[in-house]
Order: sequence, then C-alpha cells, then structure tokens
Amino acid sequence: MSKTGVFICHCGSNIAGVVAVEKVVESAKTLPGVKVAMDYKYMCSDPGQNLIINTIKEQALDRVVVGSCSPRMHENTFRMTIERAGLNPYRLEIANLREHVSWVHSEKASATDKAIKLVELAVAKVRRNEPLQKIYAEIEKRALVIGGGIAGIQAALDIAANGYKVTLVEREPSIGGRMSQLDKTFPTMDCSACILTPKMVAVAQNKDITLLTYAEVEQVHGYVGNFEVNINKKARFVSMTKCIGCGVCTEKCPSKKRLSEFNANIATRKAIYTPFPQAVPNIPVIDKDSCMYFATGKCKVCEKVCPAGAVDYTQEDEIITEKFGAIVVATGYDLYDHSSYGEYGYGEIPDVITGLQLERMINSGGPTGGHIKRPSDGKEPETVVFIQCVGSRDDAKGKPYCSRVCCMYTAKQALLLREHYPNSKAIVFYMDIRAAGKGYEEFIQRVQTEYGVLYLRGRVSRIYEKKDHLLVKGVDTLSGNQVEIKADMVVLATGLKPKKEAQNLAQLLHIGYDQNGFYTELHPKLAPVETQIAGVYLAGCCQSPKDIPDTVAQSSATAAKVGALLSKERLEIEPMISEVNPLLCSGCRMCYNACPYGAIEMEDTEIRRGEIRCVAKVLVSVCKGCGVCVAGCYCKAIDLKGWTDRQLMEQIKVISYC
Amino acid sequence: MSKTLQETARNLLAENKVEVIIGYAQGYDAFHTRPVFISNVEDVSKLIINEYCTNNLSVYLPIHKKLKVGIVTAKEQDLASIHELINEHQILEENVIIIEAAKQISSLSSELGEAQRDRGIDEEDGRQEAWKKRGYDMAVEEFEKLSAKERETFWDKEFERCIRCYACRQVCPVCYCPDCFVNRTMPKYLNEAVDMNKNKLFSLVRMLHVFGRCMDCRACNNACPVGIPLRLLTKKIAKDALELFGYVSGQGQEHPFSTFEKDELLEEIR
Amino acid sequence: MEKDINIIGFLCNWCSYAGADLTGLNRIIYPTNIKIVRIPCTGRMDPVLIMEAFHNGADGVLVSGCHPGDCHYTEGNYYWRRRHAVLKRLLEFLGIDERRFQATWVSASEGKRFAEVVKKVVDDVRSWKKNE
Amino acid sequence: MLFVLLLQPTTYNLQQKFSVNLLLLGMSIMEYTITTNNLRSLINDLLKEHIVYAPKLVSANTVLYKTIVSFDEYDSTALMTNTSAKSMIYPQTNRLFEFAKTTDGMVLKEDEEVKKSIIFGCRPCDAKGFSLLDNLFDWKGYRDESYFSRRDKTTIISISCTAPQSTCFCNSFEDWGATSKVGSDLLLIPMGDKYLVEVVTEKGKKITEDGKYFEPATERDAAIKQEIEQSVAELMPKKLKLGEIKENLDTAFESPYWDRVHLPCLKCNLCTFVCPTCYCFDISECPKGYSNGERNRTWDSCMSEQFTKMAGGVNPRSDSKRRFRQRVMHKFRYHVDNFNEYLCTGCGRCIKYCPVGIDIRRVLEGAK
Repeated sequence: MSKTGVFICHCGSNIAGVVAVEKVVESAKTLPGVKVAMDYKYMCSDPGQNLIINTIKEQALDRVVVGSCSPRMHENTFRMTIERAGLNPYRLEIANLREHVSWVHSEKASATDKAIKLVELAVAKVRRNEPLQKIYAEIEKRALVIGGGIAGIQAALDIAANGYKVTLVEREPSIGGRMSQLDKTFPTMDCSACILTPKMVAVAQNKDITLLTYAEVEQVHGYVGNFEVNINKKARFVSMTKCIGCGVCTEKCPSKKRLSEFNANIATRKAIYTPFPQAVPNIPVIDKDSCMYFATGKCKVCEKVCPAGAVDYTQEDEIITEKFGAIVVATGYDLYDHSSYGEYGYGEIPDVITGLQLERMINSGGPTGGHIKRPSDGKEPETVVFIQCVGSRDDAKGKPYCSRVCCMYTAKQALLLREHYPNSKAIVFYMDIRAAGKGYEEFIQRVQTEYGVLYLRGRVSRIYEKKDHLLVKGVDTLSGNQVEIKADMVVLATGLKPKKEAQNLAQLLHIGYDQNGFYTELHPKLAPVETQIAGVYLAGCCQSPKDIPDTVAQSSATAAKVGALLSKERLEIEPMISEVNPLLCSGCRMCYNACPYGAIEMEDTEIRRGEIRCVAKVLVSVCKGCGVCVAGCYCKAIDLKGWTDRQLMEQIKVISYC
Repeated sequence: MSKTLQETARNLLAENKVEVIIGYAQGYDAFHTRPVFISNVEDVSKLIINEYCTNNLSVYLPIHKKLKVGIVTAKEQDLASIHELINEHQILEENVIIIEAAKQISSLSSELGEAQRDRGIDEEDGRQEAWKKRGYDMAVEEFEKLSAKERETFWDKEFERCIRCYACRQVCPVCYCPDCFVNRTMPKYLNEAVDMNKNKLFSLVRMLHVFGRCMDCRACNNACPVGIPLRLLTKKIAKDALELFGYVSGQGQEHPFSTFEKDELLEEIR
Repeated sequence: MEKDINIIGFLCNWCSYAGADLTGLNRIIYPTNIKIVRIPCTGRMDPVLIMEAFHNGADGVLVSGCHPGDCHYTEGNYYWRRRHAVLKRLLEFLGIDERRFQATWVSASEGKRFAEVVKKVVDDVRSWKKNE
Repeated sequence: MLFVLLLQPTTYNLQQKFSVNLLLLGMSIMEYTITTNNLRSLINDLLKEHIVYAPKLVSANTVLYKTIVSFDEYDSTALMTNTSAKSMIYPQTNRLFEFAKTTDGMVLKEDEEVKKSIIFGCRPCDAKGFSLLDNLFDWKGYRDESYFSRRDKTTIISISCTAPQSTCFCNSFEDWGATSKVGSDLLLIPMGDKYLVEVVTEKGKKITEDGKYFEPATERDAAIKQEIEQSVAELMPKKLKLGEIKENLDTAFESPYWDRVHLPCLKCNLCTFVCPTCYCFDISECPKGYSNGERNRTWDSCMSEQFTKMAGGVNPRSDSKRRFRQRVMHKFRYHVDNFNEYLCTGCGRCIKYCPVGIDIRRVLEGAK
C-alpha cells in the first residue's frame, strides 16, 4: 500500500474562506493509501514547504498530494519540494482547490464536497504515479542560423563570440538582407552600408562561422540538441574557390534584361551577377533562368572572359546534411505589394513607387547614382507625396497590424529628399505618427520643423495620372478640407509582411505562426525569442515587424539563449512522454503515421527470446508527450508516462462513483 | 468450379510456390463449409468452393505470417481484408498468393438471401419474419431515425445475451492485436463479470478499433452464437467513415485517425 | 435525496484547463457538478476512457481542448476532432443521449466561456436525466 | 412405505441418492400424460411460486433459456437453444458475496436466498449436463455450496426431442435414448397433442402430486413411447466408438496429429461457453469504489490464452495447439479417468456454432 501524505493549503482565506478545510483533511485521512493528512495556512511558503518535507521524512511518505491552487501555478514548486525531501518529483499530484473550487463555487457545503472529491481524485491518481526519471540527451554544440540579414548576422556573430560553431544559411547570393538595400538609417542617419558592411565582413572572416550563401534549408529532422538539417546549396555555376571577384564576367555578360531584385526592380542586372558591390561573398552567380547559355546552349561569354576559369556550367545543386544543437530562424520580411490598392493605381502608375525603390534611387551606389528620377521620364521630381500605412493597419487588406517602421522611414526619406533637393516639396499623408523609439519623436519633429516637411493627417482617396504630373486627392482630417496636390511622384510606405515561404519553413520546423503569418514566440512576454519547439529560436522581422535596433537586440538575446542551451553538458528532457511495450505492439503503425513530431520509429525488436517483430519505438528526445499515439493504439501497447490510462482510469472511477 | 480450384491448389503445392493452402472444405452438412489447411497434394480434393463459403480466411494470415500461403477468397471483402493486412504491415505481400474465387461465388449466391447464406439454410423455419420485425435487416439510415431511447432499448436487449465468448473478435481479420485491451489488468478496462453494459462497452470499443479497417466481411456477425446483429454496427462505421472522411476501407487510403484536414468538421465541435 | 448529476470534464492542460483557471481568477460561479480531469492534450483522449466514464456511472462527459490551430502540440486537437466525430455518432447510434457527451473548444483566455460551457452541459445533462 | 420416511431428508445428498436409487432399483417409474392445454395451465400455476426458465425466441435464429412470465412465451419449435441450460444453475457471472469495509472491519454479505425455480423445456442432453456438473461440484468430499444452492431449488422438466439435427451425437453415449432421463426431474415425451410424463425424482414427483392436470399413462402410451424411441434412433447419425477413442487419446498426447488439427481453431471461447458441461471458472473481485465490492465466479475457458497465463507472464499452454488438445483431452480422457464418464452430452452446439466449423466428432475419430 502506498503511503500518501495529503497537504491542504488554506491559501489564506482564498480556499479556507469557502472550503471547510478541516473536513477535507478528515475525509482525506480515510482514503486508502493515505497515511497522513494535514492543512496549513500557506503551503507554498517556506514554512509550508518545510512542513511537507519534514512530514515526508518523519512518516516515510512515498507520495504527496497537495490541495492548493492550480497545478499550473505551483506544480513545479511542490515537485522541487518533495524532491528535496528525497522523493521522486513525479510522485506528486495537485488537487486544484482554488481556481476550480473556492473561486468558482460560492455555496460552502457543495464546494467542500467537491474539494473532498478532488482530493480523492488526486489521491487516486498519485497512487498510480510511477517515479519518472529525467531523460538526458547529448547536445550537438553547433548552431544553424537561417537568414543572413542583419538579424542572422548579429545572431551568428554573437553565438560565435560565445565560442560555438555557427552555420549561416542565406538564400540570396550574398548576405546583408534588407539592411544592405537601405541608404541611411533613422534617426541617426548613419549610412546603412557603412555600419553593416563591417559586420558582413566579420562574418566572412570568423573562423567559427560557416557561410552558406545561395542555399536553402530543405528538411529538418530531430529535436533540440540534435537537429539534422538538409541544406540545398544551389548551383552557383561559379567556383567559390577559383573566383577572384574581379567582376569581368558581369561586365561582359550580354544578358541584361532581368530586373534587379536588389534594386527593388528599378534597374536591371545581368544573368551573371553579384547583387551589390559590397556582397559577401563577392562571388557572382549565374541566374539560370536568364542566362542565354542555359536557354539556347550558346554564349559562354563569361566562361571565356573569366581569368580564373571559375565558371562551371556543370555545377549541380548539392544537398549537405549537418547536425545542429540549436536553430535560429531569422528569415526577415517581404514588403507589401501595393497593387491591391486601387486608389493608388493598382501598382500601374509608373511614378507611384515604394519606399524601398526610393531608397535605392537615393543611395549613391544605386542605379541612379543617388539621384531621384521619375521612372516615367527620368526627371527630378519637385513635389513628392508620401503615403503611410500602405498594407499596414488596414483590415480591408487583411493587414491589421502596424508595421512599426514606416512612419520613421517615411520621415527619413522625406528628410533625404529635402536634403538632396532643397527646392523640393515633401508632403506626408499619415494616420498616426508612431515614433516610440529612442530619439524617434525628436527626429520626426526635426523633419517637420527643420526640413519643412508637410504632414497631413488623412488618407489619400485617389491618385490620378495627368499629362506630366500626378493629381493626389485626399482629405486633411485636421482641417476637414479636401486636398488636391499636384505631385511629381508618390512614394508609398508599404508595410512589412512575412516572407512568402515562411509557412513552409514553419512546417519544416514544426513552429507556429499567427494569423498574419509571423512566427509565434513561446510566450509574448516571458519567452519572446523561444518557440514552442525547444531549440528553435526567432530573431528579427520573421517574428514581428521591428526596426534595426530591436532586431539586433533580439538577435543578441537569441544568441544568449542559444549559448545557454549549447553550454549545457547534456540536455534534460521532461520524462512525461510516450513509451511502448514491445510485447503488446502489433506493429500496425497507427502511432507512426499519426505522431505530429515523427517521434516514433519502427524497429525490429526481439520481444521474446527468439521472436523478432517490427514494433514501434519512441524517440525519447523527440517525443513531446501529446499522447496522440496513445489514443490511436488499439493494442494499448503505448502509454503516456505521467498520464497513463491507469492513472486516468482511477480518476474516472472516483468521479463516476460519486 | 471446385475442380478448377483444386487444380490451381495442386499446382501451387507441387511447384512449391506455397507451403500451405488455406481454403474451404465440406462442413458438417451440405450447407456448411469449414476452413481447411492443405499442405499435401493428396489432400487438395478436400477443397471446395460454393455459396456457403462464408468465412473470411484472411484471419489466418497474420497467425501464419512466416509461411508462404495460398489463400482462397470467396468474397470481395476477403480480398480487401488481405490488402488491409498488408497495408497494416501484418503480412508480407510476397508471402501470400491469392486464389480468387469471389467472382464465381457472387454469381451463384444472388439466389440466396445474404442472411440465409451466412447462417446456413437448415434453420429456415419461418423466422425470417421475426428477423425483419426486429430490425435485423434494417438499414443504418432507418435505424438512425429511431429515437435515442428506442435505440438504447434495442441494443440493451441485444447485448444482454452476449456471452463474451469473443468469437466476433477472434474471427475478425483486423483484430490481430497480440493482447486485446479486454485482457489488460493494469488498468482493467473490463471486469470479468459479464453484464450488458460491459458487453456493450466491449463491442463499442471493438467497433472504434476496427473503424476504417473493417471490410464489412460479416465474419463477426456470422460467428456470434446468440445472433447479435453486429453487422448493423459495421455498416454504421463504414457509413460514417465515408460520410465524414470520404474514406473507404481497404482502398489503401490513409487511415482517418492517423491524419486530418485543418478545415474539416468545422461544425462538429465549437 | 436523489443523487445529483455527475459530470467528468477532460480538459487539456494548455488551453481549457488554463481557461478554467481563468474562470477562477475572474471569480465566475458555475455548478459544482463537474469534476475536472487534466489531460495533456485532447489528442490523448482515447475513446475508451469516455466509454469507461459512462460505464462507471458518469452522467455526462465534457471534453474541451484548444481551438483548432491553437494546439500546444500543433495537431493534437485535429486528431481528437476526428475521433470525436466518430465516437459521437457511434454513441448516438447505440442510444447514448447526445446531451451526455459533449465536446468544445475553450482557450486559455476564455474564462467566462468556460463557465458558460459548464452551465450548459449541466443543464443539458439535467434535462436528460429528468426524462430518464 | 420406506421411502416416505426418507422423503424428509435435510440434506440434498440423501435426496439425490434416493432419487438415483429409485431408478437403479428398477422400480416402476410413475408415468402420466398431460395435454398441451393442461401443461399450459400447469406451467402458469407453477409461475406463481417459481421462477420459470424456458426456451424463448429472443431474436431471429436465437432461442435462449429466459425467465418467462407465461407459458405462451415458451418456444416449442426450436430443437435446441443457442446456449445450454448450464447458466440457469451455474451462471456465467456468479456473485459469491459482496464485501464492504466498515468501521467494524470487513463485512461480507452473501447473496440473498435463491428462489425456487424450474427449468422447463430442457432437452435431455442439457439435463444430462447437470448430472455431470453435480458429480463434479460434489467430488471427494468437497461440495460447492454456491452451485448446489441453486441446484437444490431447481426442478428440471425436460422435453424429449423427436427430430435430431445433423450436429447431434448424444447416441454415442451409453446412457443415451431419446427419452434419456439423466439429470431431469420430470421428462415429457411429446405425443401429438399430449405428453407422456415420466417422474424421475422426488422433485419431479412433487409437481405431479397435485394431480389435477395429469392422467395416468396407459399401455398404449407406453407403446407409442417405444415407437418414438425407435424412430429417433434411426434418425441419429452413426455412433462414435468412444471406447476406442479413449484408448487412442490415452497415448496421443505427443502425437503430431495435434499439430495439424488445431490449425483452423481461432481460440475463441465459444465452444466452451455454449457447452452444457464445460465448467472452468475464474474468480475475480469487482471493486465498487474504495470500500465496496463483490467477488464473482465467472466462466473461463481453456481456449483463452489468459486461462493458464501466470502473473509472471509464463504460460504453459501459450500456443493454440496445446489449448486445443487440452479441451479434447479433458472431455474425453482426463475426465473419464477421474469420473468414469465423458464430459460431453453430445448436444452438438460446439459443432453447430463453431465459427470455423470444427467438428469434435471428426477431431476425435482422427486422434491417434
């Protein structure tokens, strides 16, 4: 017979005010297997915990039931308590007498009856609680960072600084991400490239960082500490080792029709190209789709001109499989496509451009050499209208959230415009100004007062294409007047949205994403960089829109988490997971097919001497303990430790008999 | 017909393609057959095939999964059972040679009512009326129209006489678990004491376990010594599988319980 | 006195159990007839446990989990939704009154809703028991 | 008369022995006739003070012994019920006692007094089953009170059969006859619109004592009875040579025969549960809450894997062959060694209902 101790907490008057605690104690004493029952004012307090510890020792208890607040509150507290008394921490059950009794029932007699029943329930369950042992797994002391923008770069550098090996995977030919496309950064107006490039170079030079550009994650198996990842290194058709980065190939390439992604489609690029001059690695790739050789079999100009003989048309995609202990997801964002806005011309008016396009024009290294030119006629615009919240805070477009950076980048661009062209006029249509960062509000004020940018609170209802200008009709809600502005160019502050492949990656990693497609953190307040999949962390805009300082801060936080994980000698895994009894398993694979985590393996096992059968086996470190396999097992060969059928049946019987 | 079958069996055995043939032989009278295991060429003359071959022989395959077996199938459902067992990794496809007799049988048996054939016609004594009156040949749809109380009364009466001999389970090709849940003692799902509620629980759980795997071969229905209309239940689960998940067992679809769609059954639970 | 009705609530640890905790935090009163059994996930819910509950004399069974898409284990509740659909129909086919077996989704933030759900289930089971 | 004095015995044993003696002594058995209408009245009268079990059509093709509330519920057309009459006296679930933990310790509550009952319309093969069970449950000084508490209070009114089925093989046993009386208290032999009534035991006699429904049998009736016996005998299938079979079985334990013959058997418990003589049981506790419960004796079956499975997992009869052999050997060898009678009455239910058509006659004849 088990020796259970029952400890009922008054929780001040929270429980004792409604539940007749002494009656619960008396009734508990009569339950089979209960050796001692007592109550105390605050069981979770130090004296309360000591009472439990001392009673366990004095009475040689082997199981404990605590009648207190919700197990979600103090289960861990009391587990540690009984562990200190030398018991297995899993031989504890909590009867939820506060949230489920005293706080929701006012009638004292029936509340007490229910409390008695709940204690009986816990006693019945704890009788079948097996002592569970924590499971330990080895940790692969390497991290994978997916995404080579500023978030990924920062995370990779910080993890490496902690002394761990990092592999940084970037889909584009160069790392740098969105930040490399920007001209200046708000509110300090530092040159984006000037602060980013050193970091990019640092990545390339760091011996602990393996850089895989032009590569994508294809498959992820395994679990925290032991992820096995297949990475597809796309064929670059240029040898990484031979290429000297002279750029002759790009210069001579005859195919030049392709729009440059890096330049936000306002310019073209060659078929063999590096996205931008400061690219890391500075090695071009051949874009198979626009290359003449791959289309027609003729050309081979690049191969002919290459002084290093680095061009290799026979290169093929290469899948590399590596093991990692932790994964950082830093896949960044896409910009909202404004072609769904009829009032802004469905994206078909050439002189209505996006903020990023303006950013590329204004950049002195950009295709226009730092001059703002109207796409329609190449003229420098005089009056530029900026429209904020395009694809942000717009329920009608399915984008209810604020993209957080548009207010600031619009202000920055207006400032740059005014700086470049003192005669120009900048008019900003806004809904609200959100300038909640350090120095942000001051910046907005400066833009308005020092740079004379006109801010109109209101929406633009329509943009008309006139002969040589645009007619912007809108409303100034502060004055209540309809306004009509003759503008030379309109710049849309398009919002941020998750990468379109974000969902695929989420499914590969089994991480969640919200209704907007941003990855879900484990807890919005207390675990903002973790995901529900242990060992997978988030950094940057893939989690939610954020500016560069926040991104960098989050990346460093992520790196700290990764460091904390990788620095452990071995990994502790909750033991409340599934277990197969091979004797009972028929090998039908219901569990194998259903497991959401792929935690079941089919394995030939010698179940009795001389009898080998292919039966299910739980991969302890992969199993998360959801129990889908248990419900699906006809043979009842699989059970969930800590939630066994035996435990639940005891509880069912206790309730049903009342 | 039996002659052709015997010839096929003889060849398979003689050419060592199989170690044993599982087929049908004459039962205790002309209206009954019994499963038979033939491993000697001399014995193939025992094999017969006729409209009374109602057993689903695939139930023997998991038991003899290591042998090379030639198996006679008398019904489409028997054939489907074999495929299901292969899908569920209980038998190896290469170990089974199917001797299909289903088509010939179906042409013969149309003359007889299904129920009559299953039970043997020697008991034909005017009780078909009672059969009808009690709803034994009732379609699932009709039965569903009864009130909850009527349905409960019906099944209470039926399961009251169940003797828990587990013949229904033992003859079922997909009830191949090494140890049925009813045998489990920790916890004990079913007590040894036999009463209506427990009998019902057993059959209900068995139905859930064979959901999506039952080929509606009628083996359990025919095996019951006290005539519990288990067919009504197997038809019901087949109907639900089709209506809810567009699933037909034995077609190699993924089992409804090991997969899901995110945007299905939206009205089921709110 | 006649025995009052007796309902087992199987609540998933992550959403519905937390939701029921929130009901407590908000001090919303509901009937005492329900006793809650914590389960890790509705995906763990083996139909045999529900049948055992009825068999052992429970008047009603409520199973509640995370809303579709919110499952802590991503998919557990989708599996449950399928099993539930089949179990519910089979129980009804065998004449178990539909009011006795109910399932719902209650999130961790739906404390008020949990109290409403309990009240509804208790009322339903009571109305069934009356006509028994 | 002498037996009048002996009529008052207090223990069942004496009563039983006396009844048997009556037969063995060859004393003339009291014979009456009863018309169908009177039989109806008789049964309806008996219903007032007895629980009456009789074959009743419970569903298509299913006739079972059930308590009846009037004679009209009795189904006279069925040759045989699907399950044997065994469960009327030796129920599948037999509650031995209830227990409750109280402040005064454990309190046992035995079952309430068993009511007087009648099994009506029993076939001789089922009735004979009871005589086999009687010997078994009262063996070597051990008397099973639970069994006899019902047995003593049950009167068996059998009705002989006129048309055997192809599965019947009761004629293989020595004491066979269409009018075999073993185990019955009263035997009714149908003769058109009336029955010849043979009083077999004192319990049977008590029923006829009232007299108002019975008429003494005539010589003509006796002649008809003989005709019936003759015609039924002709309808019976060929007899099994049980002596020979027993001898074969005595040496057949290790025979390779069992390797083949068990193959179709799927190890359900059906044959043993429908059998009028299979008596193996299991004892289990059924708890109800923490402090109450009951102890039950339930049928068990040597066909089931659990039957011989031990707590540690060892199972001496783990495979199909051993269990199949056990059933055959027990009925036709071991039991004969112990009791000098076969544990079988030839009712043929195991043949008729076996889901895989195993015919025990064929199994026995092939055993070597």
